[in-house]
Amino acid sequence: MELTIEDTIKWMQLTNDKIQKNKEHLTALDQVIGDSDHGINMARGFQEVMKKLDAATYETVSDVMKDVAMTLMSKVGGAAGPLYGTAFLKLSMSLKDSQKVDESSFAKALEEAVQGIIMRGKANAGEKTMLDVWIPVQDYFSANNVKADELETIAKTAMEQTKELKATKGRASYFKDKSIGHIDPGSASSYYLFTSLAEVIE
Amino acid sequence: MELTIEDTIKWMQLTNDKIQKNKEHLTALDQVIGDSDHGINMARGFQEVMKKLDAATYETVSDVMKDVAMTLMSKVGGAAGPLYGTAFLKLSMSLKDSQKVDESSFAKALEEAVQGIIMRGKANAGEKTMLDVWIPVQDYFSANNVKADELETIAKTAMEQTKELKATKGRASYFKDKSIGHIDPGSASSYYLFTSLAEVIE
Amino acid sequence: MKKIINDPNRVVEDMVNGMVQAFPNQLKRIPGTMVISRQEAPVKNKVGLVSGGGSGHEPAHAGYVGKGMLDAAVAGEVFTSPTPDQVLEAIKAVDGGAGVFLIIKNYTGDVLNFEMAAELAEAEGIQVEKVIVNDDVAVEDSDFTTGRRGIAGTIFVHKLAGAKAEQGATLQEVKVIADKVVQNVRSMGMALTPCTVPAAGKPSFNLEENEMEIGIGIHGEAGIERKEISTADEIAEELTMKIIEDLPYQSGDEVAVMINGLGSTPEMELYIVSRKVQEVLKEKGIQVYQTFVGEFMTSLEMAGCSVTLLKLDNELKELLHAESLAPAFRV
Amino acid sequence: MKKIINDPNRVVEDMVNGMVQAFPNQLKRIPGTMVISRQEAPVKNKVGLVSGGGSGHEPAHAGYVGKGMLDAAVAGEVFTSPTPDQVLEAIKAVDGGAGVFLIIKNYTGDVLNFEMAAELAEAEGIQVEKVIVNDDVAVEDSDFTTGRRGIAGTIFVHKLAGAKAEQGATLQEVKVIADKVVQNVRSMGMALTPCTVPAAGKPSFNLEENEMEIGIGIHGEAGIERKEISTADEIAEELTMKIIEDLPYQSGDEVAVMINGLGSTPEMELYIVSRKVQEVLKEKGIQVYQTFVGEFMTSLEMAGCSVTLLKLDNELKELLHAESLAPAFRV
Ligand SMILES: Nc1ncnc2c1ncn2[C@@H]1O[C@H](COP(=O)(O)OP(=O)(O)O)[C@@H](O)[C@H]1O
Ligand SMILES: Nc1ncnc2c1ncn2[C@@H]1O[C@H](COP(=O)(O)OP(=O)(O)O)[C@@H](O)[C@H]1O
Ligand SMILES: [Mg+2]
Ligand SMILES: [Mg+2]
Ligand SMILES: [Mg+2]
Ligand SMILES: [Mg+2]
Repeated sequence: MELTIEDTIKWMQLTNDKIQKNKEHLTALDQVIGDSDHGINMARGFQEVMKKLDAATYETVSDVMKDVAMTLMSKVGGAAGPLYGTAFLKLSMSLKDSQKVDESSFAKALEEAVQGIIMRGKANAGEKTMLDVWIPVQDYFSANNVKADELETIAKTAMEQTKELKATKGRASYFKDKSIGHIDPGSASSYYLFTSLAEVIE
Repeated sequence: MELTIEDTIKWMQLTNDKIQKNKEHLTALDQVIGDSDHGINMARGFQEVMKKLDAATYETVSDVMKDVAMTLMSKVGGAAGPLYGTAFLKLSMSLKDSQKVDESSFAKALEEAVQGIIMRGKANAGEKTMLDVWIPVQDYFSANNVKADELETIAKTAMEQTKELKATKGRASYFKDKSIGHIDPGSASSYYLFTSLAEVIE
Repeated sequence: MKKIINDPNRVVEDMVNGMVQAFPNQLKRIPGTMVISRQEAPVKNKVGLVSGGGSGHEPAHAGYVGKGMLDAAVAGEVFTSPTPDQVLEAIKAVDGGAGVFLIIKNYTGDVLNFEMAAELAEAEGIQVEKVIVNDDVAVEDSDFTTGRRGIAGTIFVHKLAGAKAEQGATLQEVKVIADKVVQNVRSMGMALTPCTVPAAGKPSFNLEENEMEIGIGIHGEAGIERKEISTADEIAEELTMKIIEDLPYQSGDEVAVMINGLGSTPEMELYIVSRKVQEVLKEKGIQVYQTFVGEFMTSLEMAGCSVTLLKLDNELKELLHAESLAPAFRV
Repeated sequence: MKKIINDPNRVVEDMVNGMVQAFPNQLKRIPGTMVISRQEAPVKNKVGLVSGGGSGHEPAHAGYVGKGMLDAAVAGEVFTSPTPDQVLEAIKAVDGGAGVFLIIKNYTGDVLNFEMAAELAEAEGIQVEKVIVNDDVAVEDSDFTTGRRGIAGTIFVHKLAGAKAEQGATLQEVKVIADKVVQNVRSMGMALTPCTVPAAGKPSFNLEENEMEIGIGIHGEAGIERKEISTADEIAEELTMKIIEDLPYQSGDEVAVMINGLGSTPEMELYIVSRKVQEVLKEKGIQVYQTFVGEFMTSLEMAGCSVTLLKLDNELKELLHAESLAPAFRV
């Protein structure tokens, strides 16, 4: 894979499309084990991301990602906002000044993004958070030649497997055992992010 | 007709029975053009009346009626309380010291009771209030040899005819034209009072 | 019916106890009655202020008992005016020798019961005066009808007449202020949902999922119009305009504004309404002197709100500012 | 969904405008932000107090902005923590040179966003300290979980830390008081009905007609138990006992009590609950120093209530009594 500035913008575009289309689905997931706002939050945030990207011109992939980071940080709110914001900030920092990103740099950047989420949110794998999608995706990037269809499958499976988990971090943790059996909303939005990435690198 | 102390107590007894039995019906009538409390108010009041009468012994019909008046006055509340209270107070005053009441004294007393309700509530015939039962009943007492079945019919017809009226006094008046088509709750409770009287004099 | 209660027939008893126990230094219950009075009642040589009515409108009226407002409040059963003997007890409890002033909302039941109590008190040698509050512009004002209902504007009567009495005014002087407030206060409400009298167990009326009722009374009595829910701005404008049209205003006139929640409307929505009310007043050149937003005169758990405007002059402004220690209205 | 609003996506904007317009002498909006601050902010040499969180909990938090309590409140979207840039604006707006103190309810979102704002502020040379309020005993307290939620007890933190700051205390001294309040305050809530986030349009959860949920969070997060509605007395006893058991009490200990309505519970019912809470405390030999009954930390139009106990010593008592001019908490 390779990620140009246009690819990155396209990635955000596709992510936004999916999030807007599935806004109510994400909110419905958050209704069951949260507070009914994840779709609203993500839709608001990514809409602003697209506004921002549409209005600017970029010289580097990292600048695109920095704007994504800052916009998500200041428009999403809730738990998801600072976590997605941190992730994109780490991507941007790791890829600093690159105009084109190759697979290994991206894998490295993704690792730092995951570390950022962990550092910020103090959760880890298996706690039924977005990390349960981010970590498997990152593992896949570190260990393999990335293929679009495999990436899509891994992200999707990871999201679906959050169903089986019991939440111990975030708002869903208050539901204890009752959180089992439902997909984690943040994992669902993360799936939209990575399936969009798969489409871009296809 | 003739009304002894026992008759009077029996009258209240029968009235109480009917009001307790139809408590929800009276409240339902008041739900449509009022504030959903007439059955509750009357049931509370007449239950207290019976407690009072059961615990006392009486030398005169007027003393029974005075206790009924004072109890209704202090236990019913709302618009109905002072109006029923006033009516019974007037009955009691008009029949002062009688141990046995004949028809013409009762007719006279009833006239004063109606005047009392009018004076207190400032309503008159045709305004869709309890007066629309009290006045026809009183007219019947003034003009006729009272027969139980006729009394019952007159009270019932009067109550039913309040359906056609538009309320211009009391809480139902806020419903203006929408008050038409529904029986006035206070007329319904007054019907229970007079149909019980009919049973007593039968 | 979903309610946090013990027994539908004991709600008023439990509530009255709860209130006096919550504010033991300020409030007391007159034993054997449903009357809540100030702890220090009767206040010698001060006109005593008594209000009350059916329960279910909390904090009205016991929440307004305290220095600077009422001396006592009488709690009837839910939506049912208290009886004359109860009102009489309140009058006796607050009579400090300067007479007692009754603040009555204009409902047949309240008027009848309070008037009978006044007669009984006068028979016992207590001087009594009264005002009948009829601020609800949703109802036609006519001598041939029951007239307008008393709703949230009543709180301003409590406040200003209470402040006047606290200054040591005579019974007549208190009445002059109360009358002046009544002449200058207008309100109108609207509802989205009904409420349920505990002992009745069923909602007092029905509104469709897309319906609201404009001009509704605080016991769910019919309003002006039942129609499709509109925006907060449209609602605020409709209520405010109806009030303004009822009492002539000149540009520059000053008002106190009360945005009152009827029970289950989130404060968020009250502020959204308040925003538009201020805008409408500004357009009309009416100056807002002070705004009150919250639950002042409720209707159990009804969803909805009312808007109240009180036209002010310097005398009323000063009384509005005076100290009040009533639990529900601290100034 | 029946709400008095203009646009589900504009409720916070409209509300924030409505609030500052309602109290123009006391509150102002920091332009371009969702921050409401005191009119006189920043107060020179006073520690600035900032709180906030998702909207939908009104009067929390902007209702507590005023002399003696907060200097600013940040309003997030409904049930959504505000973003770091917004919190940063609040911090900057209230920094009078003595540092800024953040009062954060313990939710992942609030903690993350406020902490990031604190980092940004420190990078700009502003001294920042914070307290994380976690008074909800319905949630297990463990380092391996998100920990307990912050609910109505937060208001006592606003009040007492606010009073301390008003006295001219240093940032550290304010923190000591806030920590002390957090150590001594416990709450628990219950609900009868869900609430609806305006932009979601659907209730956030379901409860059967005969069901209640004990221990529920103020965003509708799961509680301890879902069961058949019991009496007010049983509910009051269950909530109070759970709180008392969590923090050891000795006979004679004094507490402040807060009976908080979640949105659509009539005040009548809150007093019925309060009555029993007082009874339980009396039985346990715990003295009630002061009681607060009303809506302090709501959850849109959820029906239900919470009970909060704050164990007091002389220092906390004095701070509880100190003047407050915040619109929703006047002392
Ligand atoms: N500590 C955490 N670490 C990583 N992700 C988290 C954490 N807490 C919550 N999340 C993610 O955030 C999502 C919830 O986001 P959102 O609903 O927008 O925020 P909130 O819970 O504040 O309402 C969860 O589904 C979960 O994936
Ligand atoms: N002015 C009046 N004169 C005579 N009867 C009246 C008057 N106003 C109301 N009523 C009667 O009182 C009844 C209502 O009683 P109730 O529901 O107990 O009191 P409230 O209207 O105060 O809730 C009405 O149905 C009507 O018959
Ligand atoms: Mg959420
Ligand atoms: Mg009635
Ligand atoms: Mg009534
Ligand atoms: Mg949220």
